[in-house]
Amino acid sequence: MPDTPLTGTSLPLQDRSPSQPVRFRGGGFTVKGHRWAALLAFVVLIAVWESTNRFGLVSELFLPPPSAVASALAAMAQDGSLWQHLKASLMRIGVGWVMGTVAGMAVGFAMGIGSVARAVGVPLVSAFFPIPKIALLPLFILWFGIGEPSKFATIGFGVFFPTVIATYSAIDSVPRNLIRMAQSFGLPWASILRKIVLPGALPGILAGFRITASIALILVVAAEMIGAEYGIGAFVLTAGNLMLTDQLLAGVLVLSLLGLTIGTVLSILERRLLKWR
Amino acid sequence: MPDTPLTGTSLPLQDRSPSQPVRFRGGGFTVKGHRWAALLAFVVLIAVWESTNRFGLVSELFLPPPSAVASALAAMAQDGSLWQHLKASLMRIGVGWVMGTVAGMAVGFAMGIGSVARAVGVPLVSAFFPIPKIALLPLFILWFGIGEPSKFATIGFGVFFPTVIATYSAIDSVPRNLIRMAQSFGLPWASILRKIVLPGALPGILAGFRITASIALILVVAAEMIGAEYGIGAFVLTAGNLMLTDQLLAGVLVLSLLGLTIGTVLSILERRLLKWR
Amino acid sequence: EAQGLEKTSIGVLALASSGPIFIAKSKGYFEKEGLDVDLKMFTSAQQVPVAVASGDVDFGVTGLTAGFYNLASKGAVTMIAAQSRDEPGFQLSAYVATKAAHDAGLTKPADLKGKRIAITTVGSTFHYMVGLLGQKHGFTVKDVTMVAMQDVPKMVAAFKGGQVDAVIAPVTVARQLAAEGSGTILGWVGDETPWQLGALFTSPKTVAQRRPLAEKFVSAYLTGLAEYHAAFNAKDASGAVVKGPGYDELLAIIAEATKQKPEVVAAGLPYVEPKGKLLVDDIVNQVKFWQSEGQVDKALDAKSVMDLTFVK
Amino acid sequence: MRLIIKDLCHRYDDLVVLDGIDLTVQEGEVLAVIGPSGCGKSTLLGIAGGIVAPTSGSIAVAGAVPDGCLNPITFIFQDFALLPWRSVEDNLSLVLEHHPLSAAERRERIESGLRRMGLWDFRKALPKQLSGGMRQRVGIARALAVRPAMLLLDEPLSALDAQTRELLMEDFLSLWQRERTTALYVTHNLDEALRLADRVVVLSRRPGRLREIVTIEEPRDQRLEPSAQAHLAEVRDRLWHLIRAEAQLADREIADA
Amino acid sequence: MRLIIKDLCHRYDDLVVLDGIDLTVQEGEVLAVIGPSGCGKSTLLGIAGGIVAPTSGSIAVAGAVPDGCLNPITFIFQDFALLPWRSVEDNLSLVLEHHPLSAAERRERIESGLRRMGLWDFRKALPKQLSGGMRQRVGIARALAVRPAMLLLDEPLSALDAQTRELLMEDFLSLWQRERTTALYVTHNLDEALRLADRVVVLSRRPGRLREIVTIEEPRDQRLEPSAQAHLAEVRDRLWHLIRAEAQLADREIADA
Ligand SMILES: Nc1ncnc2c1ncn2[C@@H]1O[C@H](COP(=O)(O)OP(=O)(O)OP(=O)(O)O)[C@@H](O)[C@H]1O
Ligand SMILES: Nc1ncnc2c1ncn2[C@@H]1O[C@H](COP(=O)(O)OP(=O)(O)OP(=O)(O)O)[C@@H](O)[C@H]1O
Ligand SMILES: [Mg+2]
Ligand SMILES: [Mg+2]
Repeated sequence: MPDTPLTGTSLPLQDRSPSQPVRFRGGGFTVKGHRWAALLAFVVLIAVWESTNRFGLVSELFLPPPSAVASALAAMAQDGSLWQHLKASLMRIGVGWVMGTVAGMAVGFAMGIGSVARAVGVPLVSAFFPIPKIALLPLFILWFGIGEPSKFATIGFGVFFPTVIATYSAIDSVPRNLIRMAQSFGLPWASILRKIVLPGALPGILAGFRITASIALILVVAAEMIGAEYGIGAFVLTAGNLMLTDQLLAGVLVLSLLGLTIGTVLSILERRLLKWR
Repeated sequence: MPDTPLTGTSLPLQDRSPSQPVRFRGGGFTVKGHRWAALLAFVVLIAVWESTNRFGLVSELFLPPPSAVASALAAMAQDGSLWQHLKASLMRIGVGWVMGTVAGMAVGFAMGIGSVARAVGVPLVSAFFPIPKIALLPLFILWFGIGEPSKFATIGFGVFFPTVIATYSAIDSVPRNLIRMAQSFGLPWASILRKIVLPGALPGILAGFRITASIALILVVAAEMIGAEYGIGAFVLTAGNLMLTDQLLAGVLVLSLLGLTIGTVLSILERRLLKWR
Repeated sequence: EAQGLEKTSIGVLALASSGPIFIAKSKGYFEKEGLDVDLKMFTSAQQVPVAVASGDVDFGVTGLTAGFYNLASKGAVTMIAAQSRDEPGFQLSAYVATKAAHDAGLTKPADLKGKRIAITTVGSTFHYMVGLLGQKHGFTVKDVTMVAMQDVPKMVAAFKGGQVDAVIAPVTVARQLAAEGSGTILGWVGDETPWQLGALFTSPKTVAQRRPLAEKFVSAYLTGLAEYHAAFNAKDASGAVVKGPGYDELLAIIAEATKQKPEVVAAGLPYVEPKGKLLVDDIVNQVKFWQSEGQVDKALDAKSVMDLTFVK
Repeated sequence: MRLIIKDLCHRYDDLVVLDGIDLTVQEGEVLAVIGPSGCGKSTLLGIAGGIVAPTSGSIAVAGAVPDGCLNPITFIFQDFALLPWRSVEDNLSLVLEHHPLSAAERRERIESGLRRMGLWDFRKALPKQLSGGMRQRVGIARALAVRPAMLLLDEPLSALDAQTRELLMEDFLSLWQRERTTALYVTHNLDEALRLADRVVVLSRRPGRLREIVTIEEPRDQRLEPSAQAHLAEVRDRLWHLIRAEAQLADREIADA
Repeated sequence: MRLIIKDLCHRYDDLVVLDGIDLTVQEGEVLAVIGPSGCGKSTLLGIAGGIVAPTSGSIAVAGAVPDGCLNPITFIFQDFALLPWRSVEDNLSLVLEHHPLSAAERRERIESGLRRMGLWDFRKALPKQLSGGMRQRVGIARALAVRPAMLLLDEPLSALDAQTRELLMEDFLSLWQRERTTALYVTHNLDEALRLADRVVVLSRRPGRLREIVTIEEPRDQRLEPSAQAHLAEVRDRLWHLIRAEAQLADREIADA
């Protein structure tokens, strides 16, 4: 048997055959790209979905076909209500997120640097973090009324705690050797903070942004349960109340696209700011 | 000037003074533990909160004092309704979480190993992930009815996508050198999967559990918006509807404690399973 | 115990308006028809037709919302008998103005034009009541600002916080607001704009495939309805509502079913038409209204949401 | 066992890494491969071990394998490649479990491997509890547990500190004194090659080509004697001159440019 | 500049790391410190640089500093400690920015530092775009930019591959030939110490105590000549015997036990 490969166990290796090729045993366990698979998957998904409706397998009410969702979306775009809703929601997400993020980063920085702030903050944050913000809506109405402030508060509170955690963990992950280096060259405390700690914590803080952005998106729906006339969340809630499932899915589609857009923007930001990685 | 420290710049170093001590310039930027600060913080927080009420600075409706919250909780514990609510919610969280996790890990493993599954899965997951599950409640009711199944579905769907992402990222992070090592010793494919990939992905998967557990906790409130008689979420929603803010906060406290408990259990699990780290 | 009985279920709200169902169940009228009826309690009118559409329950009885008509337009539900109505002399829902708005000149329902009014949700019965008021006094819902608060307690919170000028509130809430002095009752919807508030409905599939069941169900329902009407809707010569036969017994049944005190129940017993006949013209008006609001498909034929063959 | 490499070329996509390598590792010989960073040394070893499929050329083995050999061609890795979640003995067990061995025989192989490397007392320890040198000793014990016919060593000492490296070199010397396992030993370190190898192969910068093969005549166990130093210093000088310029260029290369 | 260490002791909590160190680094001298892992070499250097506060004992300097010296005692680190988000020139700029220098003077210092290490063409590159050797050259250029009176080097070569280490040793040799900056050089590597140092200090295992101080007589630039080899091999042998047993013990220590 001149062609038997060698790296097995039960081979007649003692037979002194002059030479046997080394058997290949590597490969696999790497993920290669499939450029068109994703597109194909979407096309197939949408085609199947559409046809289940066309052939009457599923009622329109239970799962409106993509064509119905698309036309609901087109109608929204045409009469301008889409932009009105989007504008209202983006404003709430924007203001709420910025408020929660600024406050969260301030507290997170304090906890990242100060021992006392850390000791006090960690247990408080871990106690408040797991509270579903939706449960607090009635209190937010009491505290902030039914106007925009309570909506900002809902989103802001939701964003605040994860930002705190992301910020102080990010500061913890700044390599201590860089700080020692700066000290050994006599850099003053404020310079170390500005030139070493802040940029070193940036990757972790940006990763936190990714999480808080998706939290803000989730909470805008909850926030718009409170007397909102416009807003994608309000639109989706109304569609749900009215059992207009095609509009509901159109609204959900907008939310999904909004999420993807925010994710993409953050990716671009990360690539820009963290190109040193 | 015999005592001037040395490591500055503007020092009269040329003066040949026989010997100057080296100035200390390290320290700081480490976080030391403060054993009692946390406890103290809680005590102060509760005392301040209680006294604002006692001195009539804030109305009981707006922010019930801790004593009122405690007595509301005690009342719940006494009449047994606390356990009823907890049982109902824990069952929903448990079943929904397990369903979402099992399905998510299966899909995540497929995506972690298979190139095609990855190419198809990633865009689908990123499209579905940012959709707030609360917006889909009306559809879940249509699809799964108003009983427990729609509640399991709400939690399960919420848990599914993050689990998928955590699982395939965890598999990506299994060091390739270990897989190469196993191949070089002729381990069969299934053994590599079981003995290298699975344990190597465990830390990432457990970290994912931490996220999905808190998502499940948040979604139980949303799920119990669908006609639930018992459950902590239902209790909180009812209290909110009736503007019984002391009961509301008692429910929120239970949710917070539940979150802390789940977090602690996961920490113990991590320490057990990942003591090799 | 209920051997040989045909099982069926109905979704109801724990409100006095579901009284005829509670009576029929409690007094065994369903069993007499050979039915074992399971009552499923819901917390919002919104969910009941959805539960019928999803097959969770066979029948439903609640107020009519835009969501109901959307389900009807997809062929998921159809009305088969009337439930309660807003009717002159029966105080179900009130127009309540805040103290500040009242002081500023909001004194009668017609003045609500141009004001901020809290409602539960878009497409709710409160939304239609605002529309009806406008139809009567020559304005449209565009002339008022409706603030959707999801549920009645949050409506009240917005009202007390002075963030709206008025609410349309259920009787108990309205009375309480008035008693506290935080609001003034401007009038009652029943007096101002009578309309068909609620209906008994099922899915067209049940009608088509289990018609005998539906007929037996309606028959028992109508028995309860008639008893309810006799006990609670009787009027004396002057037009005032008086206690009819079996008043106390039936009130106790409803109080038990709704888990409320009898006094509270007694304060908000709505009017029902004893034969279960729907106000067809009002249903048509509702559909037209929702269509004009853009909340129900324009193609829906108002007549198609009712099946008038069960109630003669 | 001999290893015969014939006209070997390898590309990663468009990057030519190895070009026309012809090389035979003789039975019982320790062949060191040195060359500048990125010249394809690890790739060559991967191909020899059947882990990387060459673009063209052939790689074959010939000759006897030891009794009870389970994995004729066996790697020892620079980064040790231990499973961090398995104890020392279970890391050895890993490479035996999929072979039809009796439990007793498996235990016996693990024990003898660990004892030989002085690790028996540490058999229950996790890798994180060991120093770098100990970890590499586990890597060596694991390789010995399968009774290899040929060892492929990819810079086995370069992750270690200099003193530990010195100690492990002594271990390798005694290993090759006891059983003359054929070995292909990749390193950056001239001193290592001069201490351990029978022949030293010098590769050029990428694409790696054979530049020179230097035979070291001194017996391995006499190379630390002062008497051998002058000659070895000359060989070292010659090798360093061969690779100095290339190492300099390799070091100046910007990774991303 | 001289560095005078007197009766130095250091503890981390209950762990005694350094015990009774008395040592003077003479003006212009390169003093190598060798010792087994964990014996407190890095701690000693940290104390000398004012980064670690000693438990007891004194540490002082005396003597002249060069013109324009901004940071008399300056570190060169094993892990280079470059800011990954700053380009090469900005990494040098970092250590000058907080000093009252004119922009032109700062530029001049950066340029001369980079040119001296052959890095001028790479001034815009980010650390990740450089090889390990290049990164350590940036570390050296940064140290030189502040015109130090004394260099503290903590295993500056041990993160590099052997060939790059060889090249950087040549850089250090030419540095010390040009300007005789006093240096305290911590290493594991006997060969490095024998190539670069004027004296070699041997520390015992933890708690680190002075075991021996060996003076190397050969001039630095003649140590590679074959004629010097036999003598250096003897010194090497002596040093290795001093630390072999301790290195072995240090290597066998279980980190967590
Ligand atoms: N899987 C791969 N895909 C693409 N390029 C690779 C791959 N592996 C290695 N290379 C490239 O091939 C070249 C040779 O790599 P190899 O690891 O064989 O070099 P080496 O001689 O071992 O280098 P070093 O001395 O740094 O270990 C390098 O330029 C490397 O970047
Ligand atoms: N900040 C610290 N806190 C507590 N213990 C420390 C700290 N830094 C170092 N040690 C311990 O002190 C001892 C000496 O550490 P040091 O880093 O000075 O040794 P070293 O001689 O540089 O070792 P190596 O050769 O491994 O670099 C070690 O046992 C180490 O674990
Ligand atoms: Mg390599
Ligand atoms: Mg050290």
